[in-house]
Amino acid sequence: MKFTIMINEGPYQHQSSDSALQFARAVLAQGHEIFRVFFYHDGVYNGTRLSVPPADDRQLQKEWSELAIEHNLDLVLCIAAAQRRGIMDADEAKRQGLDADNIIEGFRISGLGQLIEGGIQSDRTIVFGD
Amino acid sequence: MKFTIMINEGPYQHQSSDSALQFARAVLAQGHEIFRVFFYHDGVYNGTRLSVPPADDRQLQKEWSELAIEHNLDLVLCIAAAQRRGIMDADEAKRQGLDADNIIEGFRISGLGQLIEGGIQSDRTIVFGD
Amino acid sequence: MAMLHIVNKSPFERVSFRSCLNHAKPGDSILMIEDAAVAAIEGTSFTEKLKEAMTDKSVYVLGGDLAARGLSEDRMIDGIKSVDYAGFVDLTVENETTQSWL
Amino acid sequence: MAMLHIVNKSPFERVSFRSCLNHAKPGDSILMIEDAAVAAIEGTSFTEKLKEAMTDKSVYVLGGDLAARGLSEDRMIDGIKSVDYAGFVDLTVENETTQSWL
Amino acid sequence: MSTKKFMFVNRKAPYGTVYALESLEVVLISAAFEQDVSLAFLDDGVYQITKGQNTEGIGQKNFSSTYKALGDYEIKKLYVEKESLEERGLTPDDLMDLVWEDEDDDWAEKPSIILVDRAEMADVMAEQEVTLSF
Amino acid sequence: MSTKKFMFVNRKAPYGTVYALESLEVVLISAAFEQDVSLAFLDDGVYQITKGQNTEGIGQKNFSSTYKALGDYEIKKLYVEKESLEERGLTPDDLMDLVWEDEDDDWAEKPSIILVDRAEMADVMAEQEVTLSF
Repeated sequence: MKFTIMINEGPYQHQSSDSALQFARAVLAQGHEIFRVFFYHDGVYNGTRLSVPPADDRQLQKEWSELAIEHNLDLVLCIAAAQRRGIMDADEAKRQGLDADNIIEGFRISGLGQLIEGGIQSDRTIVFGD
Repeated sequence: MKFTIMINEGPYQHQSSDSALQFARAVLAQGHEIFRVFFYHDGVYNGTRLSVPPADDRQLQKEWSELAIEHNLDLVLCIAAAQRRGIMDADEAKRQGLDADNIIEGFRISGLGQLIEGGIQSDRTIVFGD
Repeated sequence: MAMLHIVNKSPFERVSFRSCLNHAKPGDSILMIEDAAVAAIEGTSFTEKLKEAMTDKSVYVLGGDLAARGLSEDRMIDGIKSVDYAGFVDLTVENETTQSWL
Repeated sequence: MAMLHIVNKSPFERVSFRSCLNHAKPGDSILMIEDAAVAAIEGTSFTEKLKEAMTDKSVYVLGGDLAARGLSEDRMIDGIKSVDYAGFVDLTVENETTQSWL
Repeated sequence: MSTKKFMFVNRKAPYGTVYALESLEVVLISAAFEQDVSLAFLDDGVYQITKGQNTEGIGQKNFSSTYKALGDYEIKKLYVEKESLEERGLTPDDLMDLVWEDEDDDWAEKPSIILVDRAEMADVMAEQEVTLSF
Repeated sequence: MSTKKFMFVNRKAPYGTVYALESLEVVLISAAFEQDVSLAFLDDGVYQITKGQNTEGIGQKNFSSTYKALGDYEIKKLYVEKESLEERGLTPDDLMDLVWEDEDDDWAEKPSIILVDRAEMADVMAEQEVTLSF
């Protein structure tokens, strides 16, 4: 079966990113397909590469990044939500005249249409949030 | 009177940063003093300079920054919370071996002791959160 | 010592407002901000609980938050006072301490 | 079409769980994850409401979330089934649709 | 592309959190995909469509007029729960006048708000294929 | 530095949100300032100090043992509300055994948890000078 997953909250503050990550791993472990993971609202904070949590804690942003690379997942950060919250890739930072970007490998920034398309193309759409 | 303000949530997702900003302006307008504004939990996201909201929306991070510069306010981002969430100043980014930083002018990163000190030194400590 | 209780969540959505009312003392003040402002109007399922609290506590609402949610001040429960941010600051000065019910 | 309702908030803190129960249909399934796991045990002020729902709906709890909050499975209300993340995925497959009550 | 029944569930008040605004942004985008779109307003979500919203005092953009544009995008099924209004001391008169124009009926303006009771809302929810909540 | 009465109010369950963990981090730091520190556990906050927490299934760090260290930092007033426990089907036996050592009484271990009813909790809250909530 084909899944799309939506995540509405950032890492740490709410459990939704943890839950979604565990859910995504279980989906893959059972041989299903993940069509897309769409990060909306504060969910876009999952895509920063500047996070350095304490050594004994999990690093959610990196875990998502590694999962994406390993399984060739499509992790999409909503562009409007990302712009409001200061999550930028190199192109977007340049276009906005900013002096830095902070996206982590394995994520891409795109529009809300990607969420709707995920809902259309997938057999199941599961939402994680606050 | 001397105030310390604590903010527990990031900009946009919750109203707490908006409310705290309006409250801080009113405190200053009435001739009181703001000893410190302490940003904790997701509140540290208020300190990014990479935010580019739509032109007709407010830019909370910049409004805090400008208020701090104009009134010489002490805006402190909790270091532990900032590290988890990827908010970095140049020194901290260098120390962590990161290739970018994203703090906006007018904020500084420091420890939780700054919050307790604020509570001790101020006549009133007001908390804004979810 | 009188305390200003700051509530920011709708009583229809979260338990924090009820918890505040269950712990505030006679003579305390309660300020409704953000989503809590919706509790200020007459005829809700929370009105009775709030009126009960008003017998020995003062209740305020941040007018800007009420208006943002499309609720006009003439619908407020009798006795609730609408304040602006300057009034909010005054309340924190008049009361010795504050507690935010997050 | 059977629906899987996913609830992630404590019924003692927010109204979302009650709202879910008020809208779920007979034959639907309800999965408690994150803070909602605390509703799974016997003897709470929410137990009766949940048991009522269980007369025509299936109720599940994510075992890891229950354990994290210090609650053991032998305290669960009779008839609630504990699942792991693989079981969570199965539930989303077995039910045609899902709704998250955020 | 195939057509699916999409429902956007709105249970939170506007301005206190961003969900109402960013949910509306998704709804607008969904129009371009020509899906069968419904919106549900229940619990505190009913405050999203009250009339007379005035955000001058809180420094946020008033986006309530955007709901009025939904009809132009062929989004014309806005289910509002009666019980949620009643608990909050509201009546349908407190809601904005949201309409769409029926091209098959000489562009007559028709109401987009469909008042339903809790059981009817449950029925509508049960019919959906993709349910997005915020 | 002067001494003030600080209260940390805990009303949220652990793990579902970060507030419990980050609140505990502030409490530990506050010890260094030699203030008069109290903690309040009410509503879902009582889940923060249940015994037997096991986070293996959720991938988060189990930080509940940190509460046991509070006594060593002279933080020994943990007020827990009876009504909050009862509504949740819990009893004091479900809570961790949190103690401090009284140096004036030959380092005898004494309980840090002070069980109070709602009215007593209100009294304790009313006495505070700085109340931090998360």
